[in-house]
Amino acid sequence: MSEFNPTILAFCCNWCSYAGADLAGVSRLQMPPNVHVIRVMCSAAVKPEYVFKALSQGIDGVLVLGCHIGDCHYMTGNHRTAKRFPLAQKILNDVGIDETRLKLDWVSAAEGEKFQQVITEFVGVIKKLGPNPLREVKF
Amino acid sequence: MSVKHVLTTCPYCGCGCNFYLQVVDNRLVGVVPCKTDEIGQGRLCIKGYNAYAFVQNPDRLTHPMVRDGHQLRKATWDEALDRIVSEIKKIVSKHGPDSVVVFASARCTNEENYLMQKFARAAIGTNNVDHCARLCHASTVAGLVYSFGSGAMTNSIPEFENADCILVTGSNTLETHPLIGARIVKALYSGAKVIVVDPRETPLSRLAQLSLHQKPGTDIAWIHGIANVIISEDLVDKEFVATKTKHFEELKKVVAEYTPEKVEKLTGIPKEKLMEVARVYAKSKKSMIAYAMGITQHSNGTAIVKSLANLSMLTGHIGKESTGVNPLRGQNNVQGACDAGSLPNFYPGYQLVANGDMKAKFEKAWGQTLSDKPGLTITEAIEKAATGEIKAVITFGENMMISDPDITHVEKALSNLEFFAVADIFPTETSKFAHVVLPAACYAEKDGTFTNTDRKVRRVRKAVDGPGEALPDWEIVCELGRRYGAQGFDFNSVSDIMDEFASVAPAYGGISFDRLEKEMLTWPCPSKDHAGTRILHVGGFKIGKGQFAPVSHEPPAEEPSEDYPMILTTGRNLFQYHTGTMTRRTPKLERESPEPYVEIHKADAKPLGVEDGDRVRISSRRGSITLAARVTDRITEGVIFVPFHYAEAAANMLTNPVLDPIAKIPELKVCAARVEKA
Amino acid sequence: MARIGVFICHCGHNIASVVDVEKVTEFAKTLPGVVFASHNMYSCSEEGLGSIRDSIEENKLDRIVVAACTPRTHEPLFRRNCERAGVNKYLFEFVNIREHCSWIHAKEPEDATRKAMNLVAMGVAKAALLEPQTEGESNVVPVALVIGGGISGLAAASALVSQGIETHLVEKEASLGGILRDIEVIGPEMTESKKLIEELKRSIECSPKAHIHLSSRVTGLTGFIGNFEATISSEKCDEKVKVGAIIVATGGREFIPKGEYGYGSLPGVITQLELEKMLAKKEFPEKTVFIQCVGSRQPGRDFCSRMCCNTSIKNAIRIKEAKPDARVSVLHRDIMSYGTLAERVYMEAAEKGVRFMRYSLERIPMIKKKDSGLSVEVYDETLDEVIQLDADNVVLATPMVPIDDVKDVAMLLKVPVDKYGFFLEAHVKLRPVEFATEGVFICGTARWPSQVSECIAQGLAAAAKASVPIREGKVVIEPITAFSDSEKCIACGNCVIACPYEAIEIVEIDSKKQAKVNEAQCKGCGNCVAACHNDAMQQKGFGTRQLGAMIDALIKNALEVSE
Amino acid sequence: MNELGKKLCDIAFDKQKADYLLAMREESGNVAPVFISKGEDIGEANIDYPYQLVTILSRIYPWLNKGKIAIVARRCDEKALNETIKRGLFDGNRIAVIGLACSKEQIKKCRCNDPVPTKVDIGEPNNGVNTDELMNKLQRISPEERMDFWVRQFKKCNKCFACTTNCPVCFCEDCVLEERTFVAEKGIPPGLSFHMIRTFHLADKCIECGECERSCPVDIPLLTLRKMALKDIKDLYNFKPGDRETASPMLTTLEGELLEDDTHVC
Repeated sequence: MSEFNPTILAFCCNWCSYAGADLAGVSRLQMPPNVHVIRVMCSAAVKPEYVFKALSQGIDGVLVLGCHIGDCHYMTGNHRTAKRFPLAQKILNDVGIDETRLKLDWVSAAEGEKFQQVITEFVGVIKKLGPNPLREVKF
Repeated sequence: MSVKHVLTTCPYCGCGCNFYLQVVDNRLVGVVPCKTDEIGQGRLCIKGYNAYAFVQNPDRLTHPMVRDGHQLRKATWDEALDRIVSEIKKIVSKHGPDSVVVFASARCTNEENYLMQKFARAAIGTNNVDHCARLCHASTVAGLVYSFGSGAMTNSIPEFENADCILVTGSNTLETHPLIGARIVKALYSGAKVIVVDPRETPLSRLAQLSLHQKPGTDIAWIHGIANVIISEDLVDKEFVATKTKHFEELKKVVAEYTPEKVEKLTGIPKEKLMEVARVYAKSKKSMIAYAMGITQHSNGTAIVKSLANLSMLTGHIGKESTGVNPLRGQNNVQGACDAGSLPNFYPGYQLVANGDMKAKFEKAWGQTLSDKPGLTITEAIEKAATGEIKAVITFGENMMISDPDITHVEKALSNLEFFAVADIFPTETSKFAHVVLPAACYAEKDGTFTNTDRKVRRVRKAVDGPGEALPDWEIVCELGRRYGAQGFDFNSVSDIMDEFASVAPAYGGISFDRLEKEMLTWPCPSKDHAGTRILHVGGFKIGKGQFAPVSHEPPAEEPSEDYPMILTTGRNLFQYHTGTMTRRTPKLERESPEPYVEIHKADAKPLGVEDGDRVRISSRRGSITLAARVTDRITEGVIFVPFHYAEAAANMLTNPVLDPIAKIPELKVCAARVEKA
Repeated sequence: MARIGVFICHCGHNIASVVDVEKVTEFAKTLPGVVFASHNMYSCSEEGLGSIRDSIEENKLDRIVVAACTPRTHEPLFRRNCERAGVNKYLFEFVNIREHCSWIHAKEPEDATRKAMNLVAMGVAKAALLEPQTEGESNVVPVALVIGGGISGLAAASALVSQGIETHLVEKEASLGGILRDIEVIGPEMTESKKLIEELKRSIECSPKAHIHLSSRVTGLTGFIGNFEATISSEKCDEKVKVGAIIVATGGREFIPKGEYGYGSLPGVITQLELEKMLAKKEFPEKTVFIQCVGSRQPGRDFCSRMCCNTSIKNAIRIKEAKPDARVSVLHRDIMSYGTLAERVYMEAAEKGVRFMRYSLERIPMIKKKDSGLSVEVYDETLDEVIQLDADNVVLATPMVPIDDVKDVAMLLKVPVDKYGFFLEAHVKLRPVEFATEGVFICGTARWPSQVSECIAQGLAAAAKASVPIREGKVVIEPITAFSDSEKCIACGNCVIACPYEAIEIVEIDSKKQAKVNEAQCKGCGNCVAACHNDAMQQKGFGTRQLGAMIDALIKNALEVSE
Repeated sequence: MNELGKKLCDIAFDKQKADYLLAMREESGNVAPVFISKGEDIGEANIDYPYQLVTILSRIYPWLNKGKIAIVARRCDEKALNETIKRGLFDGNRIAVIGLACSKEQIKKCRCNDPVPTKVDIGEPNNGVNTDELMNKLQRISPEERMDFWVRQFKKCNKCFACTTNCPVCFCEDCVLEERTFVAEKGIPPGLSFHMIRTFHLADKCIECGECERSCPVDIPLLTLRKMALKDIKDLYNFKPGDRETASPMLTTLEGELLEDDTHVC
């Protein structure tokens, strides 16, 4: 088995973080190729159910990226995001899944570099954690 | 405004859990498990929780129908019943009573089954009465009656919890008997050793300490293999064998051939694992055996059952708490239907038709001359209908067009009948062929008793009125009996029927509705002051000595060939029940398992280019069906599994109607098949 | 079963030099539902679009997946192309393998190819579940509302009424003009502001289409694009008006540098606006020191206010022109005199003898009171020495900041503000002067500190955009709105609470209580979807099954294959 | 009618002026839930078995257009009523509570720290217990061990949905856990997502009645899992479900939410 190559899912909001990811692309900022972006209109449209589903089926890490607090294009959307995901993390921890496999962060449309940094760091964290143990668990 | 909570018994599997039906003004609104029930303990499975949902479905049959030419049309009860009576009379007068068959039902109550067989025997005058036990545990009745003298579960459900070792084979217990499965799991998690022998990985086998996968159709081989190890390693309970059994030497001679090495070759079970299982089973203080259709539905099902009984007698694991041989009965009242005499060779209480004394007893009780000729089984009757020897069939709540092997043949048989009447709660694939269709009340709409798999007689109580003109089956049979001109069909309540049943069946002798209102009774309960019997064969067998059966392994009737290289096995899943008449009309259940599928091993799927979810065609020598593939590694290579619930891809289009020579049970668990990408 | 066509774009070398597009194409052919896959040099070229249309026709495709660049720029183009080929444009799914793949994994072609395959599989999985959508339509009340009668609002209102659009102009003060009333001339052109304002005012006042509400505020707002109802309150009465579009021109205010550089305690330390008032009265100080970036470009308020440099330069020149011997110094941290004209004026000021000195935030100028006037001690970074300056007036050039009640206005209009309190437009490049909330537009210093000329331009831009729905008489509702599955919904009300736009209400339909989304009011944020516990709430184009299928596709292709 | 029955009827019909009473009684050798109208005989009332009467009521209530219902309620049931009334599932004016103080034995079984109803009508108030041994143990061990523990427990699950069906604060008809989108496994057991999603959904409304655990046929310690999530939400937002005043549903409102900046990444 070669080096562990994590499979990571990211939810990006249309207005800020997806645009930030585009900017990172336009700026040719290099980052590890493990993250697969799903575009949603707002980070508060990301059901925690998706995270639980993805992690329990073996995805190694999930990123939820939204606009900075105060910058949400839907006024208060990301406030709910910020309320939900810390709890989701704790629940992961309760059942023994390393909570750092789920990360919430804010990336604005102008922050291509931040996007690069978030991705690079998160991939690093997941690589260090190793494969999601639930990949091996057969229910 | 009326709100009721009506205590009743679940209409699905043989566990017999009790729950309350919530009723608001004749409308069923929910199910509440009974917290004081010994079986369910306030718990149910998903089918139980949803057992209210189908009852008031608009598809229910609400009025009798009779056939005019090609059309079924609405009729009055008088017209429908008179038509049945006149047609049957006409056929009996022309071809004799043995040209008519009554199919009773494991879904109906004890009282109804008692009346159905009485109608066949005392009114029509034939022993041609049988029911779907033929397709599930006929081999159990035959086999265990031979070995122990009684064909039922030897021990009770709660005892699973306290066993040290449980050997489960041919039973997907967590799915098909969820509340028994739960007890086994409980034992497992408190340290008991659970052994599962099954060609498939099941939810239980994945938890079990020991999980063995045999090639389908090789059961006697591995069971004898265990017996071989027990004898060769001197793990036999010698005192028990010496004092309580006979034919040990014959058995010893036969099983000597089944060395672990040979068994490995025959079954695919590694010899080390087999030896470990033998040791664990024999050495544990309290070892139970539980089995179901994976054992019985074979052309040598009776012999396999006997071989399992051998194991319990070899080790003395019988007649004590948390031991024994425990056939898990699949239907709510399959035990009771057998008890009540809906079998062609037995009067109520397993009293042989062929025995003159018994015949005399029932002639006296019913005031009628009876036939001494054992009747036809379902499987034989279908065969004879196809050849024209059987002219008329009355069937209560059976859906042979899904449940019986080789449906194409069943269709031919039913089309061939001169007269065919069906009583059911929903229109079925079978009722399409009927000349008269009668609307029956379902479990929630009538009173009575079910006898669950561990012989507990459990009350069924009326919660709501039946739809339209639907009537309970017992009222229908009483009406048929009276119109037929027979005596002894003037019952006003089910309690009276139970009293008559109890008076003729010794095991039920002490059971009455009054007592059931206050206490839980397990047959045998021979008298009013008898508390019932939870464990059979305590202190020895009533027939004197238990009999070892020196049976031999025979390959299944159909083995894989070049054209049909796979072994097809069939069964149930958790969410659907049998032919789906009820469950497929229950949204929550249908949603969990909405479509037919075939489980196929990854390694078998790959060369066929079949991926998970692809449509495949499965063919056997009898027919073919098209359905979705579930590619898995949870089944033995070379074996495929199809649940038989789905009319749109009925597994029984494929299955082999070859019968066990004794029990006449068909080999639903093994046939040769071919898979292709559709 | 869907008939999906997949088109992989080379984007010249942009994608194909990294991602093995042929391999991705071959892989796409194996995906469930895909009946056709190909790759193009430039999918967005007329040739590329034509070949997609041909393939749709030849293969009877009913779902189109293009793997190319970002949907944020090119999705409309490909959607229109689908429509031209007779496929509902919402049966199109865009996969981003350029910005999100080839460009950022340029050195890992193999991994990038694998990722592109995963992304295509995810897109195909979603596409298979896409449903055709029809764009909704709703009528528009042909009336506009402009909130704020400053220069931006005046420009907007004037433009609207000149188009014959009935317009309500609401100003909280008793007269129009806003901050410009206190400013005599506007740099760098040295326009007379009074003339400018009067012209605009007249054009509005003369129009029968204009309704001017002075000393009034908008205190209530309901509805959605095309059908807003605003409550305009003055001391006398509350008036309800129905409008189709709203322009927010609430402006900003000058930051008051309380306690900084002795402001408030040292006489002679004044703000720029106070200087403007002095100059208007022809009071020209002998010795003036401007300090730039007071209260801006520093922690907590780290933005550049953009107009302060030009204003100081303008006023410095005015002083110099009135009193050529006056001493004028501008202490700055960078001069922002952007554009050709302003930079020329900056040079002119220097030529006229205005001294420009650079100070640093680490060593800010010190102001002391002298017997007469003030003394400013400044460390000049360029000269690396401390310089003493005398001053009659020290002018603090402070930034434009949001008005005090901006959050109330934001709540009322249901529009976002940024962390400084300026309103946030939908997208700086793609949707300038628009809010994410359709039918509401933004201009002037409420959006960001701006020059007067910029305010006017934005006012005109906002008016132009606001006039589009009003002129068309109806608006298209993009079908990314939410809807509730009435079978599943149990009317728990989670979605009602989650909706930032009050677009959802609990109603009784066929005697079943359930949530109902007002499509015209829904902005498609999906917040209700995440709040719904039983999956009853769905968003068009972002259905939970569609997103779930994407996750499943990733699991299948990335995890199971690698096993 | 036994003494207890008389007392219940007195409280329900005389004191609380209710039109109906939901309680439990002995019947056919079992203890059953019973719903009677004013004037009907309750029979042999029995409160020894913790039937989840709020759930039972929730199925009857939609068919009952008017009238006040008195319900025998433990502290947890009372809290369940608050949570459901808050969400508009019951009209609070039509529900009257007959407070039942739990026995020591029941308190121990539920590891309940809040066992005394606002007003005790039946039973003697007892102190709650503050510890859930299993929860303490699970918090001490490593995440890997914790996952092993739960995986072994969840492997038993045979998807009877008892935990949702019997839960008083789980009121959706169609449950998200029935969706293949979120619980991908066909057949049983469902994977971890089933239990995590349910834990998340309940975190801001679970009132620790323990009915999920009691009615789980395979004895998964669900109450402990519930308690862990309740501790999480308490730690994060200082929120505890069960009263009628606080915002509902906590995770969807912006209540208790003081975000001004970006520090809340996680």
